[in-house]
Parts: sequence; structure tokens; C-alpha cells
Amino acid sequence: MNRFDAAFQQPGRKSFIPFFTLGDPTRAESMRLIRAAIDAGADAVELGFPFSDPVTDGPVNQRSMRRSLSSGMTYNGCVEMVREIRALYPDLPIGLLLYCNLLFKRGERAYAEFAEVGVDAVVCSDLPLEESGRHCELLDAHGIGCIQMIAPNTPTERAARLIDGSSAFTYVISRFGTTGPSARFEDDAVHRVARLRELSDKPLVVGFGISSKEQVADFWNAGADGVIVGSYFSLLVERNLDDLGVARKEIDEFVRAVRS
Amino acid sequence: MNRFDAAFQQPGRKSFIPFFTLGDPTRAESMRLIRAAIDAGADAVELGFPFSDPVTDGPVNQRSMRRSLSSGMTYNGCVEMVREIRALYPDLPIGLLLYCNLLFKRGERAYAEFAEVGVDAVVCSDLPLEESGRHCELLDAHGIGCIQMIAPNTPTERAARLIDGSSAFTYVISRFGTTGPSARFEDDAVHRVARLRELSDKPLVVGFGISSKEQVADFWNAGADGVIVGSYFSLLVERNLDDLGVARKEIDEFVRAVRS
Amino acid sequence: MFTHVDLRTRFGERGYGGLYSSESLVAVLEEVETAFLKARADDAFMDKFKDVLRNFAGRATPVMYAERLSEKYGRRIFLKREDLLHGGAHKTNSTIGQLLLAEYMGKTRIIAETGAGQHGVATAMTGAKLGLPVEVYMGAVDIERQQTNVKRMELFGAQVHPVTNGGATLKDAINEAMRDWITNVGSTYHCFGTAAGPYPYPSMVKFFQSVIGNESRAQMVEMTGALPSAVFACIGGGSNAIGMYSAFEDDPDVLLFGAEPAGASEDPDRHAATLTRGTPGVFHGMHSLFLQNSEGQITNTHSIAAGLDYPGVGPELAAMQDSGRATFEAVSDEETVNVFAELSELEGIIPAFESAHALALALRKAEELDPEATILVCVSGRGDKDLEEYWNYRGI
Amino acid sequence: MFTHVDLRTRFGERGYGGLYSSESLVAVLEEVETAFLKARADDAFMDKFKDVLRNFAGRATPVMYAERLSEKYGRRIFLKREDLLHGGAHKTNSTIGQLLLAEYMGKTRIIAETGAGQHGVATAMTGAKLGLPVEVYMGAVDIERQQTNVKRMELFGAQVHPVTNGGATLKDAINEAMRDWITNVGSTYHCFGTAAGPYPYPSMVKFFQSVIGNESRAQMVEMTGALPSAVFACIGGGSNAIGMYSAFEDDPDVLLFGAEPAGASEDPDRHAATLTRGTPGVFHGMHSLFLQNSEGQITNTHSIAAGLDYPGVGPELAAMQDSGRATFEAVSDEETVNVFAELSELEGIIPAFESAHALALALRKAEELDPEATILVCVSGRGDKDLEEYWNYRGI
Ligand SMILES: Cc1ncc(COP(=O)(O)O)c(C=O)c1O
Ligand SMILES: Cc1ncc(COP(=O)(O)O)c(C=O)c1O
Repeated sequence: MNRFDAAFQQPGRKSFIPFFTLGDPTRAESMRLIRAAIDAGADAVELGFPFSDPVTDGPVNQRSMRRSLSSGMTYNGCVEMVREIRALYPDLPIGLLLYCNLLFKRGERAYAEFAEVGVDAVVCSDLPLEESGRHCELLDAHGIGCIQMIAPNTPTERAARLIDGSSAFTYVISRFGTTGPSARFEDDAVHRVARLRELSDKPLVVGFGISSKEQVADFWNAGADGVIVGSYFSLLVERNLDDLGVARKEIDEFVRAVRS
Repeated sequence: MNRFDAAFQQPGRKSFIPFFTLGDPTRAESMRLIRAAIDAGADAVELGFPFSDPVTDGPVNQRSMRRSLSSGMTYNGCVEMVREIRALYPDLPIGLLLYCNLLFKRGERAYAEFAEVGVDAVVCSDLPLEESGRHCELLDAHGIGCIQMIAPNTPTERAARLIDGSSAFTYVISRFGTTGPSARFEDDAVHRVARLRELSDKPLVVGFGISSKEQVADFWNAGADGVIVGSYFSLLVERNLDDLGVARKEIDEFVRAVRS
Repeated sequence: MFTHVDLRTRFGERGYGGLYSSESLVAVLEEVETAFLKARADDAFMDKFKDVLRNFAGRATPVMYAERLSEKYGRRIFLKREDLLHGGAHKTNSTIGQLLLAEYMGKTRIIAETGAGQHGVATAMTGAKLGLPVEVYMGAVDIERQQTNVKRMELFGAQVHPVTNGGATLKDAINEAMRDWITNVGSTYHCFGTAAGPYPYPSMVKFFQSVIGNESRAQMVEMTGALPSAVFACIGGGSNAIGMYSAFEDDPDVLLFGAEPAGASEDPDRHAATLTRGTPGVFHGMHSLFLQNSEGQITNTHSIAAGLDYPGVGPELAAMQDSGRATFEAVSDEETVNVFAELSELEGIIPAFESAHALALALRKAEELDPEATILVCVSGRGDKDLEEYWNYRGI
Repeated sequence: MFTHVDLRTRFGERGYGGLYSSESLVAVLEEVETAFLKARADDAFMDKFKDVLRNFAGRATPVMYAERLSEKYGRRIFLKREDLLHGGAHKTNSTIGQLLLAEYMGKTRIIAETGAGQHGVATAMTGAKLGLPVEVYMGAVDIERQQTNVKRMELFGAQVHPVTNGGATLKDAINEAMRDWITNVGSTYHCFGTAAGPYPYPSMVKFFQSVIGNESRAQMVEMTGALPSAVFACIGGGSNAIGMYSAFEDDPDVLLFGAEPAGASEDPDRHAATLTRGTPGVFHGMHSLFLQNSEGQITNTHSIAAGLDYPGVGPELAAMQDSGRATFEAVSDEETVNVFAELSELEGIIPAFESAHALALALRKAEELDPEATILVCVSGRGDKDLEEYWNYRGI
């Protein structure tokens, strides 16, 4: 059984899922940051492969990916980091976020490699349902979860199909726009999650722009099974590049506060 | 009888006619330069009124006119200079060269004024035969000679008409181009004068670009009644602005050499 | 495609026009007259002319209904789009006509003068197309200011001669081109930049530019079912204006307006409003109005529109002012710049500063016209050339 | 006026094309598809489109026989004169089509990306004409290099947003426009600059640009009595090429050629020859060829022609290369600059650097073609924008 399924089936427990760009700002520091989040109590992690042109990401994640690539991070390096994390945390649900072209270039062997290093689920932010047939087939064939994304303007009927097409979980984009911390959300975002909740029992995870533990709690309360916080952490990294200990500490505190 | 007629009727004597821009470089210096030429033996003078845009003149005369205007020379100033020269040299043939617009702006009273100060002839380099009817009428009415110009490309038949339309003399333009010293002339220029000579007994004066006494003699020998030298003198002025005595001396020597 | 145009030597009661040139040019001007009359009647010549206008220059240019501008000013405004002509201004109509004529005459060398460079570029461009070598006289001051156009002419293979005499601007460049022609009259054709100068240039250039009016007339009738109520053009020497008017001059109900440059101030050398502030004179081959002092010395002029920065004007326009057939008013640099921005923002067209004069006058007159009036404005060129000057003026 | 164009999701055996966009854009892309199909069948829409193309943009543009060039190269060469289109390049065909469509959809805000500024200027200009507010994303590096176009867009009332991410050039500007659209998808229409991107853009832009091919076909038949033997266009994203090819693709006797930029050298980031040196990938909404490293990271590119300086290409062209229907070759900066000068000097037309690529390839291929062959080259734009770069390159 997919580790995400196991996580979402824990009764009464909602998941908190930190997102990190693999290799930001360097491979070694990235490992330490990710470990800090996991060790502080994260229920799962979502790990992004850096891409030269991340069109669905806001400035914070763009810079995060750029730092990673500039430090020499490669596709293989990302795969190896995942292998390492898996070795350290055998039960941790690990999801990947990739831009479609990276997978495309790697070719179909990518899926076997992911399975081999212990990836639980994959999402591509630029691969909509209609184009994801073969991708999902291959994930399925390798026992990896498939994640579809629901946008704020996705019609209900289509949302149902997206949930249907997901295994592991469905990624609910919290608001219009790209990734990046938002100071506040329209009430609508929370209501929308509640409405989606009514469509299905399958796991829903909310992400994009969430940056406070209150926001996390709001989405949990609206019925989300999990919440992803990403660019808020990237921002902490960026602000503390000369002393990443500070970033780790703040990440640790954030995760502990959310989980407490 | 027009003073030019008298000059051209002296048997065996050809005329040498220096040209000066009135007021170049100043009114006072201009008087001294003109007097130097006359005193050295010039048979007549041709005097130009400065114009802002002398389109039939080359660079040397353009600068000469600009110097004159810059020194504050005016139309009235030019007329007064002519009056002064006439007072000093009662028998000297005096021709004027004006751009048409100066005459036009002065209006028809210009002709009476010219007559009053003792002008013998007038030429406008931008007033061709076809446009000069009223102009010639007025000159005639005031007893002033009318000068038409013949260009190198003027057909013979037209040249005859131009000679016919001139009193005082006909101005034969020595070569294609604007005024300005030429180092040498095509043989053709001299032959052309000889051919024109055959058309009529009326006085022909050659000008444009003549700058050596050999050239003067060539045109005389070809049958010209007179030769005008202008921009060569303007150039002497320009080259000796800081010591115009030198210019006067060279003018004096040139005229004496020609006349000897 | 063209309006019928008589070759006239004199215009109006005061007899503007004429042929006031050096005797050296009389013969070649007659040659031009003869060749033009022959060429105009020669189908092969006219077919070639029309073909080059169409396929090289991109005629016909459209008339466009300026919807948003019309809404704002409450009158229906139509724009004749000479800005779309190859080279960026109406000048090309005349350079094609003249250079084909030069070829027809067997001339092997073309000279032209230019102020800001528009006519020089159009001549060089046309010379390249027809394989005729072009030399352009341009004031040294203008060369300094308009490096781009100088290099553009050179790219077309033309030679640009700096003119340092006088004010070293357009008037001096014309003087110098005339001097060149006097010197090289056998081989050379002088491609004059506007409907001015000695006979037969004013009427000949009018004929070449009459394509503007002729097309516009048909287009207005097609679009509105009637002739325009009022027609506006800017006046440098007057070629786009007289070309536009040519198709309407015999229709007394069509009001004709011309906009000349009021420049920066009323100081004699800070504007170029020849028709409204000039006096009669004889210069550059013609009897017409000029900006000059009381003795007939020609003044230096100023306009933010380099193409209007000329102290004379075509003789036919001077006569049309006398007769009252056309009305001329001056438009300042400031008004021009405002309209330049307004047309850009409302209609997506950056007009030449020259053309912005015409539009500014049209907008000034709009409310005096009947609410049902249709207004036709000649957008004689595009304003890409003026962008830098615009930003300088605005201090951007 | 237009060629019939099917809206296709996939092209060729490798299935180039598709719709690879964020889920947030899926709904609006469907909205665009529906609106386009409806609009195209709506006479009122099409009449308005044709009217704006004619009276605002100046269509039809001519095909010109390049007499002196033909003489020199021994083949009959014809030029489709998109350089005469309002705005100075073929881009205007598509911005008019897209902005009218945006209006038809009830969108109230337009965004676009631009490299050197051509598409941004065309969009801003069209937005001004139609009264639609335009915001343009432009790389900070490009803004620095292309101040004139920035100010031109501002003159049209558009807002220009500098993009500092990545290489701060076209690719990054596209990224940023896509991010804007993801954020403001309700009110906004993304006016894309070429026949690429997610479905339905490649086919839709092809339709808007098919006016180039459709006109050319009729003009060639009129001028020569036959279809051209070979057709040449330059390839940035591919809109002028596919628009031109559209009218000839079903005539197997008409050879189709495309010129892409070989740039300054073969170093990965010193050219932009996507078709001949790129590899398949998925980016900017489409499956196509891209310049990228072995892991799929997109490369920075270079071409002296800013409009060709893009690491991707429209999917239909990638498919036409595979099928052999069209042949693509790369042309270097140096060849481009030479042809830029040659066309100026021989024909009086300064071509855009982009278009000079097309002509350079035509001249390269000329002698391989039958002596009786007729060659049709799309002069996609005028080169005024490139003058400074030309002189820099030449060290003038
Ligand atoms: C765009 C434009 N309009 C008008 C003019 C003025 O010339 P004309 O009065 O002969 O039409 C010029 C002259 O350069 C010009 O470039
Ligand atoms: C003149 C010109 N030609 C060609 C192009 C390339 O675009 P496309 O390949 O879409 O025709 C551009 C792009 O800016 C351009 O400005």
C-alpha cells in the first residue's frame, strides 16, 4: 500500500507536508533542511526537481530552483537525494513535483527509477489530465501514486474527474496564481475545499501560498487531508543563506507549532 | 550713353572687370579693396549685393556674402557705397549683381534709386530671360543697362536672343557650375566664346572662375569684350583678413599685370 | 489613380510660381517639362509608375475611420494612411515618379536635398530600387541630429554630402543641391522634395502626389457615401497637401485646411509659418511666400517637425490662400506633441510630427463644423523617426 | 483572405502539439477554442477582422518582383511585403485577430510577452486601436537593449513589466506572462506572439497569419500565371512561416523552406536553431522541439534577430520537418547581415534581420533550383529596428 494512503488513513490525524526544492541551496544543505522538517514531525514530504523555467512557480520558488541548479544539482543528483531520504525514513511518504519536460527527457525508465528509490507519488504542474494518460499508466505500472491538480476555476464536474484520476492524493491549488507565500486567503479558498470535500472521500491536499499555521489549520478544518507548505520555507532559506542554521531552526519551530 | 558702351567702344582695348561683394569684410575695408582695383586700372566694376542664400555662387562667394552680412551690411548700405564710388569715379562703368529677391523686396523704386546713384547695368543670376520682362523694362526706363546671362548649355538660338535682350553687355558664364576659382578651363570654354562672338557684335563679358591673367588673355583673345574676375579676389580677402593690406596689394598687382 | 493636373507656370492673381533659376538650368527644366508631358501620356511609363507604386511602395494606402478619436471629438474623423507607405511617408510617391522620369530622360545620376532625412531616405531607397546612383545634400547640423537617416541612406548605397554653409540645415541643403545641378546638369536629375521650386516642379510633384487625393476621394465615397466635409493636411513645402487637395479643389463644398508650424514661439526664427506670417518673394526658383526680413534676406526657421522646417511654400498653396479656396492656420510644437501622443493612445498610430500638425488643426476645427461633418486628415507619415525628439521634449 | 485551417491538437507522427498547461489554464484555453470556432463562423466577427486588417493594418500587402536581385542570382525572386504592414511586421495580423477574439470573449485585459519588443509593440498598438488595456512582460535585459520599443509601447498606453528572472529575455518573459495568466485568468487574455504554445494557439495563430499565404498565392498566380516553385520564410516560433505555408502545403510541387538562426557559433547558447539542432521536449504548453540540455533544462539562445531568439518552435513545423514537407536550414548572423545590406542596396528595402534569414536561405538555394523556378520570400518585417545593431555589428 502506498505510504500516502497509510498516512491519510490514520484516524483523526491530518497531514502536514513540507515542500523543498531538491538541492537548494546545495545538495548537502538541502538534505539538512529536509531532515529538519521531517525530524520536527512532518507527515510526508513533497520534493521538487529544479527546472530552468518553472512557469507555475512564483518568484520565491523560481529563485530556489535557480540556486539549486547553480549549485550543480542534476536530475541524477535529485534521484540520489530521494534514495538517501528513503534510506533514512523508510516509512515517510515521499511525493515528487517535476516539470513535465524533465520526465519527458528522462524517458520511460524514469518511472522504474522512481519506484526503485522509493517514490510514493508524482505530480507534474504542467501536465493536465488530458495529457497525462501514459504518465499515469506508467506510475500505476510501477506502483507509484498519481497526483492530479485542481485549480480554483476547475468546474465541479471536472474536479470529480481529476479526483478520480488521482491515486495517492489530489492536489488542490488554493488560489489563482503561482506558488508563493500569501499573507491571507479569500474565504472562498477554504469554502472551495469544503465543497470539494463533498465530492469524494479520496485524499485532498491543499497547497500554494500557505505560510502560517492558522492557514494550515483553516484548510484542515475545511476538510483537507493534508496541507503543503513550500515557498514559505524557500523564503526562509533565501533569507538565511549565510546562516542556514537559522532557517533550519525556523522550519523546525514551524513544523512543531503546526503539529502541536 | 551708358558708360559700359563707352568702355567697350574704345578701339583695341579689352575690359577687365573685377567683381566685389559690397561690404566684404566690412563696409570701410570693402571700399578700400574696390578702390585698389579701380586705381590699379580696372576698366569697370561689378558689385554684388550680399544675399543670405546665394544659390548660383560657390563656397568662396558664399562666405564673402556671409562676411558682409555679418558685418551688418544692408541693402541701403550697398546703395550708399555705390553712390560713394560713383562720386569718386564719375566715368567708371558700374554694374550690379543682385539675387532677384532683393530687388523684388525693394520694389520698383529700386530702379530709380539705382539710376540716381549712377548704376550703369544690373544682372540677376536667378532671373532668366523669360521672367525678366518687367525688370528689363524698368531698367530701360531708367536708362540702366540690362544684362542677360548665357550658360554653357544655352542653345545657340537662345544665346542670340539673350544677347538681343541685353543692353550694356551679355554675361557669358565660362563653365558649368557656380562661381569660384578654377585652376584650368576646358578648351571648350574658349571656343564657345569664339562661337558666340560670331553671333553678334554686341559686347560679351565672360565670368565665373577666372583666376589668372593667362585665362583673362585667353578669353579676350577668343573675342570677349571684357572679363570678370570675382571669387579669386574674395579668396584673397578671406586669406588675409588679419592684414587686408596684403589683399589690396595682390589685387593691385593682379590688375596691373592684366592691364600691362 | 491620379487627378488630372495641368502644368501651370503661374498661380492666382498675384502670379505665384514662375521659373526663377539660373540660366544654366533653364534648358534642363525645359527638358524635364517635355519629358514629363511625354511620359504622362505614355502608357508604358504610367504602367511602370503604377506598378512600382503598388508593389514597391504598397499603394493603395487605406483610409481608416478613427473610431475612438471620433467619439472623443464628436465628429467623424477619417485618416488617410500615408504612414503605411514604404519609407514611412508620402515622399515616396514623388521620388518614384521623379526617378522614373529621370530614367525616362536618360539621366544617370540623381541628386536630392534633405532636412531631417525623410526625402533623402525616400530618394535613396527609390534609387536603390531603380538602380540609379543617388547623392544627397544634407546640412551638417541635420547630419549631426539625424545620424540614423544618414546611415540609412548609406545603406541604400547613396552618398551623403554634408553642407556646412549658412545655417547648415534644409534651406542650405537645397541651395547646395541647386549648385550641384548647375554644375552637372547634363547627367543629373534633381529630385526635389516638395511641390515647390521652379516650373514645372510644383505641378509635376502635385501630379505625382495627386494619388493621395484621388484614392482618398474614392475611399471616402465608398465608406461614407459622400465627399468629406473638410480635408486637412500639413504644409512643409506643400506636396502632401496639394496632392490631397487635388481631388477636391473643384468641389466647393469640401473645405480645405492646411496646418503649418507655429513652432516654439513667434520670434522670426522660431517658427516656419510661411503662409500665415510670410511675405511675397522670389527664391528657390519660384515666386511665392517666404519667411524673410524686410530686405529679402531669408530667415532661418524652426519646427519640431523637421519636414515642415522650411521658409518657403509651394506657389499654388499661396494662391489658394489668396483666393480663399483653402484656409491655413499655424499649430505649435506643443499642440503637435500632444496630438502625437493622443493619436498613439487612441488609435494605435504614431503619426509623424508633420502629420500631427494636420490632425491638431482638424481637432481644433472639429467643433466649428456641422455635427454631421466628416473630416479627412492626411497622415502623411509615421512618427517612428520622431520618438526620440518626443521624449526629449517631454523630458522623459 | 484566409486559408482554411483546422484546429489541430496534434501534428505529425510524433504527435507534436498538445496542451501542456497548468490546470488553472485548461478552462480558459477551452474558452479560447470555443470562442475562436464561434467567431470564425460569425460573419460579423470576420467582417470586423477583415476591416481592421485592411484599414488599420494596411492589408493586402503586395508581392514585389525583385528585379535587380533576380538578375544577380539568376532566378526570379518575389518578395511578400509584410514589412509594409502597420507596426512593421506580420505580427499585427495575429494581434488583431487575437485582440478582436479577446473582445469577443468579453475579456477586459490583455497580456503579452515580448523579446525585442516587436510583438509587444504590435499588441500595444492593437490594444490602443481597440481600446483594450495591454500589459507587456519583457526581460530586463531586453528592456535595457530596446528602450525605444519600451517607450513606444508606453506611448500606446501599455504598461511594460520588467522581468528579472532567469536570463531576463524572451523565454523568461513568456514564463512571466503565463504566470500572470494563471493568476488573472478570469479577466485576461494572453496574446501569444507566435504559432506555438498550447492548443489551440498553434492552429489559431496559423489561421490569423494564413492571410499572408492566401494573398501571396493569388498574387503569384496573377503575376506569373503559376504557383511559386519554392517558398521561404524565417522561423522564430514559426507564425510567419506557417501562415505563408498554409496556402501551399497541399501543393506538393511547391517546395517549402524555413530559415532558422545559426547565430554566432555552434555553442549551445550562441544560436537558436531549434529545428535543425533541437531535441523533442515539452515546454511552454506544447510538445515540440527545443534547445535544451540532456536533462531537459532549457538553454539560453542567441540570434542577431531578436525575433528568432527563442529556444522552441511551433509544433506543426516540427512535424513538417519530420514528414519532409518542409526543409529547414540555419543561417548565421554574418550571412544575415550581408543580405540585410544587399537587399537594401539592390531593392531599396531594409528587411528585418529575421526576414533577412529567409532571404539568405533563398539566395543559398537559388542555384539548386531550376533556372525557370520562381522563388517567393516572406519579408516578415522591416529592418528599421535593426539599424543600430547592424552598425554595431559592422563596427560603424
Ligand atoms: C511625414 C511628412 N509629412 C509632411 C512633410 C512636409 O512636406 P510636404 O509639405 O511637401 O508634404 C514631410 C517632409 O519631410 C514629411 O516627412
Ligand atoms: C519581423 C519578424 N519576423 C519574424 C519573427 C519571428 O516570429 P515568427 O517565427 O512567429 O514568424 C519576428 C518576431 O518578432 C519578427 O519581428
